[in-house]
Amino acid sequence: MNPQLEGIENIEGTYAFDIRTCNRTLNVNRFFWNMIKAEWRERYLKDPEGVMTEAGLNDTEKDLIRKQDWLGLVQHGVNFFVLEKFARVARKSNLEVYAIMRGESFEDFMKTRRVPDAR
Amino acid sequence: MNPQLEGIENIEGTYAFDIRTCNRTLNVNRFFWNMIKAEWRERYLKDPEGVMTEAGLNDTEKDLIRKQDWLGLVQHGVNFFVLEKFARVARKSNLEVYAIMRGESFEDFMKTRRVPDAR
Amino acid sequence: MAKIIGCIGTSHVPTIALAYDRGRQEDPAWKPLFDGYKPVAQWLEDKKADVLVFIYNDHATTFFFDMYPTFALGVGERFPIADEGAGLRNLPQIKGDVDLQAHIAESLVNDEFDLTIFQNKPIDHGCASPLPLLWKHEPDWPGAIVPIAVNVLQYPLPTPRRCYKLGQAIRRAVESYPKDLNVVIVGTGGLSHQIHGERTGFNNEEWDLEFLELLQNNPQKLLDMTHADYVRLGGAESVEQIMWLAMRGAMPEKINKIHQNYYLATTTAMTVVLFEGDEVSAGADQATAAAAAANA
Amino acid sequence: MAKIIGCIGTSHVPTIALAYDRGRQEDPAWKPLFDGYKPVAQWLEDKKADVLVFIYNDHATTFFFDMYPTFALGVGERFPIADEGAGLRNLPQIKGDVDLQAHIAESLVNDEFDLTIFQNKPIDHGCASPLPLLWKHEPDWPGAIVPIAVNVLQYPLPTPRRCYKLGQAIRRAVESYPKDLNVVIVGTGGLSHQIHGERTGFNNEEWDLEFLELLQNNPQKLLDMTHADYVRLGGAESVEQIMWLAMRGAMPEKINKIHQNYYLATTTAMTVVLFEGDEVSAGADQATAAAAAANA
Ligand SMILES: [Fe+3]
Ligand SMILES: [Fe+3]
Repeated sequence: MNPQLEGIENIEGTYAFDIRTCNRTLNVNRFFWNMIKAEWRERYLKDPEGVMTEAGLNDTEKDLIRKQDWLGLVQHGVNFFVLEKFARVARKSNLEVYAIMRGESFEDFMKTRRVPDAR
Repeated sequence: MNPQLEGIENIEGTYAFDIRTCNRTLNVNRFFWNMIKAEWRERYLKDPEGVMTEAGLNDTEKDLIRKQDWLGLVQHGVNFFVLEKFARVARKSNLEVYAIMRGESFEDFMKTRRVPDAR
Repeated sequence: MAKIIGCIGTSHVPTIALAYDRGRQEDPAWKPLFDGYKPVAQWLEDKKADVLVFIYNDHATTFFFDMYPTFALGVGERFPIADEGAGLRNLPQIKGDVDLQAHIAESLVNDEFDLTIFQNKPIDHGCASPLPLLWKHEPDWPGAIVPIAVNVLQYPLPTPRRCYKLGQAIRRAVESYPKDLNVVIVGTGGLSHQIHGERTGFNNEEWDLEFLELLQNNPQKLLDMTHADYVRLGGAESVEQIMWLAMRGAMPEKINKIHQNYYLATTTAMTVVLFEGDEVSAGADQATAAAAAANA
Repeated sequence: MAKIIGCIGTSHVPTIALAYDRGRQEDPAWKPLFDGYKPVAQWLEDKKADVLVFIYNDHATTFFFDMYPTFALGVGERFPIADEGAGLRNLPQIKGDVDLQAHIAESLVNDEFDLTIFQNKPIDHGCASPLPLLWKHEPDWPGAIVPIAVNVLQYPLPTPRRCYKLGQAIRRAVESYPKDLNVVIVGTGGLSHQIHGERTGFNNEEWDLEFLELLQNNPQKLLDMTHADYVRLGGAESVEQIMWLAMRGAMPEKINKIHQNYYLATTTAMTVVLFEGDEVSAGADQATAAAAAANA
């Protein structure tokens, strides 16, 4: 146990991304990371199933992606900052993804913000 | 000046490879590094001029490579350990490259070694 | 000799870049953010800042987890700004200074900081998001960047104390550079925010203001906290505030706040703060530093 | 708890791999080399070594200069052995231990070593060249490797003292791992050789033997030397011997030499040496280490 993370398990709704997690989920993290390349984005949009298979994803991972289950992907061990790249390709803003992870509608989520117009 | 390298300029026949050198020669170092990929090696062997151009090499660099001027390449700022990869593609053993850098014939060079048969 | 003339702490959320690129500078929802940077941009221009040492983090753009560095320093005359999934931004390539970057790298490595050196790679919004708010850049940037990327993504992260020590070593590196340059240290990230998991949207303004106060007057207290403490108090991604500690480490013990803007609009407490070293105490600090160096 | 049962210093020249793969074990020119490893391989088998912490350098294979780390630690259950231009070798993939590697990474980073973490990458001859001479590997390797790559290619390199301190931190990391494992530290490289420029072929047997003596009995003297000193005394590429200092740092103050083989055939003084900690002095050392940790 990394002593710098002592007690983090008591913070609800939070998933520390560490080497152990990353080692288990490197493929799916790479799949999302590759979305920074225009060529990969285009290939994915044309043939999502083919590109997911090529990336070595397992069935659980493919299913989470098909459903765009953002929270499920985070819980599976995907780093948010590669997921964010996928959000661009899926044409979701970060704020929309945040609302989904909280299980709220976008408008309800924005009402909880101080400046709901800052989009 | 890196204090760890103080006095190195007085050691003859030695070329410290540092960040400054590397920044100047990154392209040509990458050209040689790419020789660890079978596909790059094959493409180079089929079309050396095309691959050198694709790698962004300048005329000086191309000429040093055409002549297999090992010492000239080191003096230009190529790291020996990427050059070594090119030696494999050029079908030269390290010992042969060493002899050339010393300006000796291979047999003369091997005579200077304690176990000339260790090849 | 090069000298550090001040430091800037700034958020780096991609939202800033997005609003900037869309020209939202006068939009009522965004104006408080952009206006908050104007005094800092003016100060940089007035003080003729030549170099920004940018302590930022990569967000898995330049680097992927197949090779993730704790501290990485970029060397190059130019760095493209990265496409992070939404295409390229209309900005000039970031400008570097190879001789200065190499000097700082040599100084830090000899000072026992185990850098990764990167070259010829595009740079992430951690640096590129606040940069155009700090420096005018038409047709080109007025000075050079020394990009220093810190791992705040994949645990183990460098400890808060290690980041502070990095800042102290950056000061030694800058002050041993023989050219006359005005250098500003920029620490990026935060303040409070969490953008993953069910706790997404967490903020803590009280802690943010306490952090800013401690940063100026009692940074040692911030060094004793664990990463989990930062996550608890400011949200998971606020742990990146350890980069502000690196900035702080490069400054003298006493610093004066010149400007601060805190704007919590949606999910990140967007903040910019500018400090200068206290002129009176600076002499004493330098004597202490010299004594420490002599003993090392 | 895991414990360090000894350390091995070994050359890692690709020549060894080449001769090995060509089956030159009985060739008169090569037999003295291969025979020199037999007692070490036997010792590893007798002592039931579970893990080799391999302090080696990449030779611009796994890493290119667009991103070159000072210290990089590999995490993975398996690592392929790299093709360095001559094709693949007929060896099983190197075996890892993710939990142990992650623990050591966490311990080192929290101990202020600024690692780069690498995953899922092929490994260079710096590790793979001596490995099959140390461990039988049919059908598979008998234990796991913790690969720790050190930059000895692109200046600035970590200082000799920093490498030694890395070794000390590796000891703390290993000894805080809760599983009972027998761990051996392997430092690779050297001894004297130069393989670039007109000075190619330089050797210095006198210095090599002095280095081995100092390494055992007075390593502090080796820490005060600069990289330029190593280059002058042992040839440019012998500077990689700083990795032996990391190995040495992981051992107690007093160590006993169990075996040594020195074979300078053509251009590199190929050497293998095996040390164990001195049983009598080990207790005192541990007390010192505990006191140092308490004060830190
Ligand atoms: Fe961030
Ligand atoms: Fe080597």
